[in-house]
Amino acid sequence: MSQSLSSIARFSASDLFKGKGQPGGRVAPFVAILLAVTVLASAANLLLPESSPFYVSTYTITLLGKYLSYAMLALAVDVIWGYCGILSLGHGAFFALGGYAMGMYLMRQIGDRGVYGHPELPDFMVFLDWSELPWYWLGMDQFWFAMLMVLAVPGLLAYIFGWLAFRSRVTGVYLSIMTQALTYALLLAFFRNEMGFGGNNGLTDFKDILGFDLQSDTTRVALFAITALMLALTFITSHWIMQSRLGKVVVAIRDGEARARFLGYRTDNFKVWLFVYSAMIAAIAGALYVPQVGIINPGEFSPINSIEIVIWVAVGGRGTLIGAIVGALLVNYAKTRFTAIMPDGWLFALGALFVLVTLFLPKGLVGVYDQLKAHFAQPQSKSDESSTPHQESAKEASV
Amino acid sequence: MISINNVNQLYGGTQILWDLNLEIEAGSCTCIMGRNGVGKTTLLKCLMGLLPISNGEILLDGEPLHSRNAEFRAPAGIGYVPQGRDIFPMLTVEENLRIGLPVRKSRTGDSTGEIPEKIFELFPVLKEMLHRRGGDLSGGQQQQLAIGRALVLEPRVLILDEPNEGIQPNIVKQIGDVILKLNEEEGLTVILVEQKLGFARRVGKEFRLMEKGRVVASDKMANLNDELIRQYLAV
Amino acid sequence: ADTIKVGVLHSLSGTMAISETTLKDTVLMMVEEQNKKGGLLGKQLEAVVVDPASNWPLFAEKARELLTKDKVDVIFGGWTSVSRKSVLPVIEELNGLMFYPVQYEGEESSKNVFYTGAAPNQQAIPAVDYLMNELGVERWVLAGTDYVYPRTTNKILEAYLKAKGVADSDIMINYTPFGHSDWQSIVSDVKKFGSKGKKTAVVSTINGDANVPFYKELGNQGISSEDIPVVAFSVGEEELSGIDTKPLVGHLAAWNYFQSVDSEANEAFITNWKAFIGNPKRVTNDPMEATYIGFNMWTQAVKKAGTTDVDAVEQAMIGQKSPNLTGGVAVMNKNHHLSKPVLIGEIQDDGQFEVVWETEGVVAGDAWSDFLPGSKDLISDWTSPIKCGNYNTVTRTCSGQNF
Amino acid sequence: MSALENLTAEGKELLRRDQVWPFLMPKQQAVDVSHQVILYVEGLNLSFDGFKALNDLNLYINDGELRCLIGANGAGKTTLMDVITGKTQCDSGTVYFGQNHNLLERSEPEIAELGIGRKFQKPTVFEAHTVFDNLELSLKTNKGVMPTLLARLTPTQLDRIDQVLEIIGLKEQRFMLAGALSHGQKQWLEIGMLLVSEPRLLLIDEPVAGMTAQETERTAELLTSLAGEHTVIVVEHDMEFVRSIARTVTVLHQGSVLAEGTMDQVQNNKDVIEVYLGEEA
Amino acid sequence: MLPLFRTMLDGNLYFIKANRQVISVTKAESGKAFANVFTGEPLPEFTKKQIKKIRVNNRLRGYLRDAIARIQLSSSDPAAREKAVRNLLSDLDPSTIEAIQSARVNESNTAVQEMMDLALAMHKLTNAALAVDQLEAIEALSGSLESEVRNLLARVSESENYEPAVNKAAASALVKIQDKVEFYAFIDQLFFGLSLGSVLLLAAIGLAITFGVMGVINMAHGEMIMLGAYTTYVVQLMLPNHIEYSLWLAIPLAFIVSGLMGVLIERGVIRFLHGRPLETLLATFGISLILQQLVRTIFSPLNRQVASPEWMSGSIEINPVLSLTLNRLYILAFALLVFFLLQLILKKTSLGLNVRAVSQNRNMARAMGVRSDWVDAMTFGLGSGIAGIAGVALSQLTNVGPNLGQAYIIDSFMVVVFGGVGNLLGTLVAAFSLGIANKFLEPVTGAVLASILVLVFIILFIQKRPKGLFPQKGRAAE
Ligand SMILES: Nc1ncnc2c1ncn2[C@@H]1O[C@H](COP(=O)(O)OP(=O)(O)OP(=O)(O)O)[C@@H](O)[C@H]1O
Ligand SMILES: Nc1ncnc2c1ncn2[C@@H]1O[C@H](COP(=O)(O)OP(=O)(O)OP(=O)(O)O)[C@@H](O)[C@H]1O
Ligand SMILES: NC(N)=O
Ligand SMILES: [Mg+2]
Ligand SMILES: [Mg+2]
Repeated sequence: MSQSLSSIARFSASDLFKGKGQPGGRVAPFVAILLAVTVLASAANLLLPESSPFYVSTYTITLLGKYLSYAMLALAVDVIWGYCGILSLGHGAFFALGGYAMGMYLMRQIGDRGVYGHPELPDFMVFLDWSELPWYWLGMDQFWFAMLMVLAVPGLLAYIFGWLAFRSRVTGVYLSIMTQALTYALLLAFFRNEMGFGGNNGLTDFKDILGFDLQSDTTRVALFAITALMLALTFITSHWIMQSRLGKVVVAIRDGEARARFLGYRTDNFKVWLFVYSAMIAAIAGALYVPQVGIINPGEFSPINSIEIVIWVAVGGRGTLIGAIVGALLVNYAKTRFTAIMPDGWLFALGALFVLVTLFLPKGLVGVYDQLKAHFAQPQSKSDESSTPHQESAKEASV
Repeated sequence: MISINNVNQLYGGTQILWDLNLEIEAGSCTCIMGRNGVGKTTLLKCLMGLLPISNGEILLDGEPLHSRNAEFRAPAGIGYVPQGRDIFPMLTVEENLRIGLPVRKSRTGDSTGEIPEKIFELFPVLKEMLHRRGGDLSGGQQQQLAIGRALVLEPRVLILDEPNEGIQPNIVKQIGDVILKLNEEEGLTVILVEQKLGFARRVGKEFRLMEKGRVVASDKMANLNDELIRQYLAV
Repeated sequence: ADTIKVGVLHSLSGTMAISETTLKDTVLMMVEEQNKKGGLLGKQLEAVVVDPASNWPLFAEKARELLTKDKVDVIFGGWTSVSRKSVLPVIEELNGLMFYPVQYEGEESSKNVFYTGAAPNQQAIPAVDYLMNELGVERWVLAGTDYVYPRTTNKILEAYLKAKGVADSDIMINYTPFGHSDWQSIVSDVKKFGSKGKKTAVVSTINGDANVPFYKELGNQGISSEDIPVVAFSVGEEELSGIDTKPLVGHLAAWNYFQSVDSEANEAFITNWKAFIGNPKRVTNDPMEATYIGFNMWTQAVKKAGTTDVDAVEQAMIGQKSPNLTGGVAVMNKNHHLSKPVLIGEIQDDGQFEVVWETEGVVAGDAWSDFLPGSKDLISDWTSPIKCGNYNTVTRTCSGQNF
Repeated sequence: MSALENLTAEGKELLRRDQVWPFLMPKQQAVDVSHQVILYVEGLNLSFDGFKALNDLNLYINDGELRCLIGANGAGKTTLMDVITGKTQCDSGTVYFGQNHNLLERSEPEIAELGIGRKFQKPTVFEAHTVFDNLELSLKTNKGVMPTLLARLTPTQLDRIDQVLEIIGLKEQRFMLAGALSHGQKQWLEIGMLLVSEPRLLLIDEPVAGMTAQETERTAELLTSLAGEHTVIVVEHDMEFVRSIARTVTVLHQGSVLAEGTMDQVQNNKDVIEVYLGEEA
Repeated sequence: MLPLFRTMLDGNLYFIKANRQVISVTKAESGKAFANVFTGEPLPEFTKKQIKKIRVNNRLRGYLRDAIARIQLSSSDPAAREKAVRNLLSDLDPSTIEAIQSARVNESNTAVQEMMDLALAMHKLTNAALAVDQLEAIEALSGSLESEVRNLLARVSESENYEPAVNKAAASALVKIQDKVEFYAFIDQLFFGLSLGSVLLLAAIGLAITFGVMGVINMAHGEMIMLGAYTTYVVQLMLPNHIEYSLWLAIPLAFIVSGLMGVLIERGVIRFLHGRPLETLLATFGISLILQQLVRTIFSPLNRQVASPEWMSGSIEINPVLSLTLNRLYILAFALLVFFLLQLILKKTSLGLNVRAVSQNRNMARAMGVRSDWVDAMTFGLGSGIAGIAGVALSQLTNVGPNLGQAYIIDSFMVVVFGGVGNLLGTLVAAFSLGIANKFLEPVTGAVLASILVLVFIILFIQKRPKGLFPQKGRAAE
């Protein structure tokens, strides 16, 4: 009986300090670090004079904000890929749609301050000779409505796509390539000026959000802090979901979908649900990203972008939420640094990073610690023979 | 013929085989028995080079085998029928059998490039199913295919891991006959993992009992008594 | 600071690297030469190169990095319009100074940007005039890549052609995606469109990568420049260096500069360039000239202002004159656009252009097109008393300034 | 005042953690076994690229019965189970669960929900989960998305899992990853998964393959004890095992029933001897 | 006169500043060759300063061509004569007609005769006074597909200068011609579709092996194509005087270069990733970045110029409205050839069987004596080598630059998946059906929308057939 009691304790997911066994299981310390850094960086930007050695420049703040949005995006991909084995090569689409919804709101906030001074139409519509706002732009001047759309549009798209695909049992690479086709089609569509989203130039030249000047330091810090909070929130929620029985079912679907069905789980429902959840996280990330970088354009739909997200997750360590976040932060930081330090050769460095991580850190950066431990315990295990059954079955499940 | 000396094996952190020693005589038919999970399959995989051993040695005719690639086993004359059959599921029955032809050619000089008729005589069902995908076959049919596939190699040593799992009784008997025949008439060395006592007694000449990754008893099959069975095979 | 920092914001990787890398090298060459001449205001120039990697948000981020971290005094950069649109808010917020050296669709004038490439009236309109008057073209194919520059240019041209009495049925407009590589159907359509007995020409705003397969298909389907000439606005010497030009001889391009133009300044520039890049076969092109002019004007303006302070330099820039490479003089106008000559060149089989026509004198760049209803009332004037990039001459107001 | 109390009481009722909300409860119709038959299989046909795997197959299973299904390799036993559990669509025929559930119209999860559980010929467990989690996921609970998200293990369920762990002898391996189990252990785990899900009808494909004699005996005991409360269909080639549990045996051959009866009847049937058992079995 | 016009048309006509004498200046192996325009006699060298080019523009070229055509009417080559007449169709002034009429008398070649009759009939239609003559002319014109004829008939059918009967006859002749034209337009579109399909096939077929059969998510596939294209460039750079044969040399070389690179990648990276196919995505993506930047560093970021051999340029003209471009035709044939050769290799050698066995169960294959390492390296090399060959073909159609691979990678994956992973025939069918679908949509919707619609179609199609056009069937595939 005491054993069963201890089992209860073990499975009460509310205790966030638990789950140390698996890498990346530590939620509270991570969230604490994240929020502490946020508070410190924000304070250092707002309170310290620029001359102070501890001053954090606004450039750094926006950069951090961008990284954190990317981290959320990586988290979204990890939830479905790492845990459910659905490799989405089109998650950038949901990110971009969320971004566009936010962008539309910001465009409408410009009002008559555009270059043509039109009270209602964004500049690109004026110079393309549009006479009135298309119906899908209506209501986007309301913040609450725009935020609703941030969630609703990508959510709905994910729902329809997921419902179709999972019900028809489209799996593995077929699903991956279809997600890629989805984002590619959207890329081409948004390029078209007729779509009414500014074509290739996208939406830009934003002025303010909820009445706050987007270019002021306080607004930037606030956006950064909100992003950090949202990341923490989605992280905790996702962690909670993955610790619940639902999380176990999701992993079970990854490893043996047919078996799960024979146990009575309607796996397509689970997958659709998770896909929509993940798409919404991506959309929120996109919505937070846009005001911080100041532009949203169809480039965000490009398939290569979506592939890159997957790579952040893989670099960090898939199947661990922290891994996804760490991967996104690290790769993007590396990109920022490399493009400035070695503008002509940074692709060599980044490419080599990807190759080396795959070869030497099969479980990503987060797995380094575990791997080191295992390495010392058993020095001469060869890489192809030590593949665990987990990996073998993950192969079936996801490719 | 085959000597396994002080072999240790680990899966990740857990040790499965512990200083295992085993000697197989040429032309013998040795039956390895033991409860579930004692490491029988693991032992055979080490022998086939499919799992690395952490130390110890495996010798074939005095030559070290453990340092050679898995690919070397088949040309050296070892045929393997794994537990769970491991048929190539998307290859047809014919293709499953053809895989071994190059090795057969190098071993016997048989350059006809045809699957030996002997296989179909032993397992007529394979001929019927020749163009069906291996993965579509029923469990028992797959098992027959797996044995047939190993025999294409014209091996000197045949390793079978629970070959009767899921086989209908008359074919079990037939497999037993085949093994006996190959062993007695053609001098094929047989290593057999088997749980069913009846079959083991009928086919095996020797037995080895395993427990917790070690060989704990070995003797002629005739000497496998109730005491040993209770000690090592009963639950 | 003991140096004056020059930021270089051109993509060195990704899709735009093909075009932009050259401009990075041009700036580096100009910096080197200036330093040989003793630098500026007694200080050496220092180039700070970053790679925005053909990624538009990254342009904004890198611009911010250049301005706040590296504290550059000026930025030379951008190629696509979207990259410029992306950096624009950052430059304006941080009051930076940028030179944009590529022909573009116009409809913009920022206090912090100087546009040294052609506006539509400095490239598209003269080219159409040439085709109409010199070649007698009556039917028009406006083919472009589907993005803002071609769309806007074609919109302007459409209005212009109609104003000249061209019928709707004599205009065919076609858009293709970036990097479009299968031109069979479109070229065949053009061929059909051109077989109606009236002289037909193609006005091409097809962008970079799509041009090679386009011209190859033209050649293979046997459309020669006498049958249906193509006049391009985005094909220069650099693009031609990647194409086998034999089948293209006689097709046209409109630019403000061609390498083949005979002038002493040009000869010197070409020699320097080949020496700098270490390749006697490298070519020069129009955006390089635009960079050259922009850079020279900036150094003059800095000297005149005696400081690199952005506001002072900005005012000093207006009215600057600098020799261009075609033998004339470029003038920076109040609207931050240049006055330049317009040249029409025919492609030769050595990958060079031969000038077949040029404007008399220079044409002043027009930030706001006179052929678009939304902008015909707008002007840009960065001198007092207007001091505004988009002044509406009817309502006498100015909108959309970020400062 | 009392209205408020009522409201809080209702609220409390609404928030009770040991119950799911009524509207989330699965709408389940009881299985109608008034004719004592729980499974009707009639006129089943199925062919793969011209090969008839099931050929006008008729089979009736009584409620609470333990039925052994034997037959040559490739006779169609596994395929029959595939059809019953919704994995494979048949060409023609009917399959009813009780008198009121047409199984051919239902998906795998729905069939599982009706109370039909299955053990596969090749053991299939969730390899990345622990033994314990495998059992937890198999519990008979509401398998909807939301209920699963909010699910907590109740003490009863925990006891049940412990009990089953005891039965299948994997108590010590409870926190081991299922992927690391040996073949035989996986067999047991899969049986355990079947047990915790408490199905009405169990379809068990070759449970004792790879088990030692003693384990085989234990399995036999287990299956016998299940019969009555549950209905069990067992496929096995181990005749000793079949003899030890069998009441009624059905022999399949080439997709249809060749013989049916007690073990003795079947064993002496000449056809069965010829195609299946062999001379001296 | 002809040599003068020719020289002028080719832009080789110069004049000597000093004495205003015209000369011809052509490129020769060492610098330039100077010659007398009329006799072709070589002249001594002049410096750049001494001579000046005589400018020709498009309009002048038009005149020159007309003039040359008229001179060519008396050429000894019938094809040249026919072409000359055709060139004159667009501009039939009285003097031209006279020239044609006199040439007609002595013409013996039927094709040229027909063409001349056509010209005369056109003249007759516009100039004859009597309706009967006009009707006769229309009769003579009614089968022709020449665009000048169609334009003329269209004008006549609407013109008030003709009697209504003539209007009607012209209109009905036009309708008949139009029907024919539409039929040929359909053939044309089909050809476009097939040729786009062949490009997709070439791009995808290597991936069908590395990804479809081996299961490596090979993001560097595009770069293998790119390497093949650059190989062609280097071959032409090395042998500038043998452009005609350069492709024949480039094909095996590209196979070797890309194939070796493939083997290198397999041995260096992929083989450590067995059983972890998703990680191959990460590693090969890294490799693709490195390879792109490598060619940027070695060959500069600019596009490289790859010439088309003479025999691949131009088109064969079936009739005035249908001509098939030669390069596309060759590439179509080449793609099919590569496909069938590959099928042969996979069917007839043990490699095909072994690679499938290895990809399905590596350990068991090894236990059967299959040298899995060798098989992997060879297969990956084969797939990459074929991508390299595709690069040679693509160098004839599109840019040879660092982004070449990126342009094809997505399409390639789409084709392989749409056809059904692991099924080579599926790849073939998928490539051609996507190509044809695209080309039939394009005229209706425009290129951008056509691409979008094809993508949406693929997405919806996969719902119906979740494993592609030719799915792998059976128990094991589940
Ligand atoms: N991939 C693996 N990773 C970790 N442990 C494993 C793995 N495969 C097997 N084991 C462990 O190794 C031990 C021996 O397994 P093995 O398969 O050799 O047993 P066996 O004697 O063949 O049993 P059975 O009779 O059930 O087939 C088992 O306890 C099992 O838990
Ligand atoms: N998807 C399929 N495609 C083609 N043939 C199939 C397929 N599934 C099953 N078969 C064939 O149907 C027949 C019946 O197979 P099934 O697995 O039901 O046999 P079984 O009675 O379970 O045999 P065993 O006792 O050997 O497991 C076999 O001959 C098999 O080859
Ligand atoms: N400005 C351009 N060419 O995009
Ligand atoms: Mg075993
Ligand atoms: Mg079966």
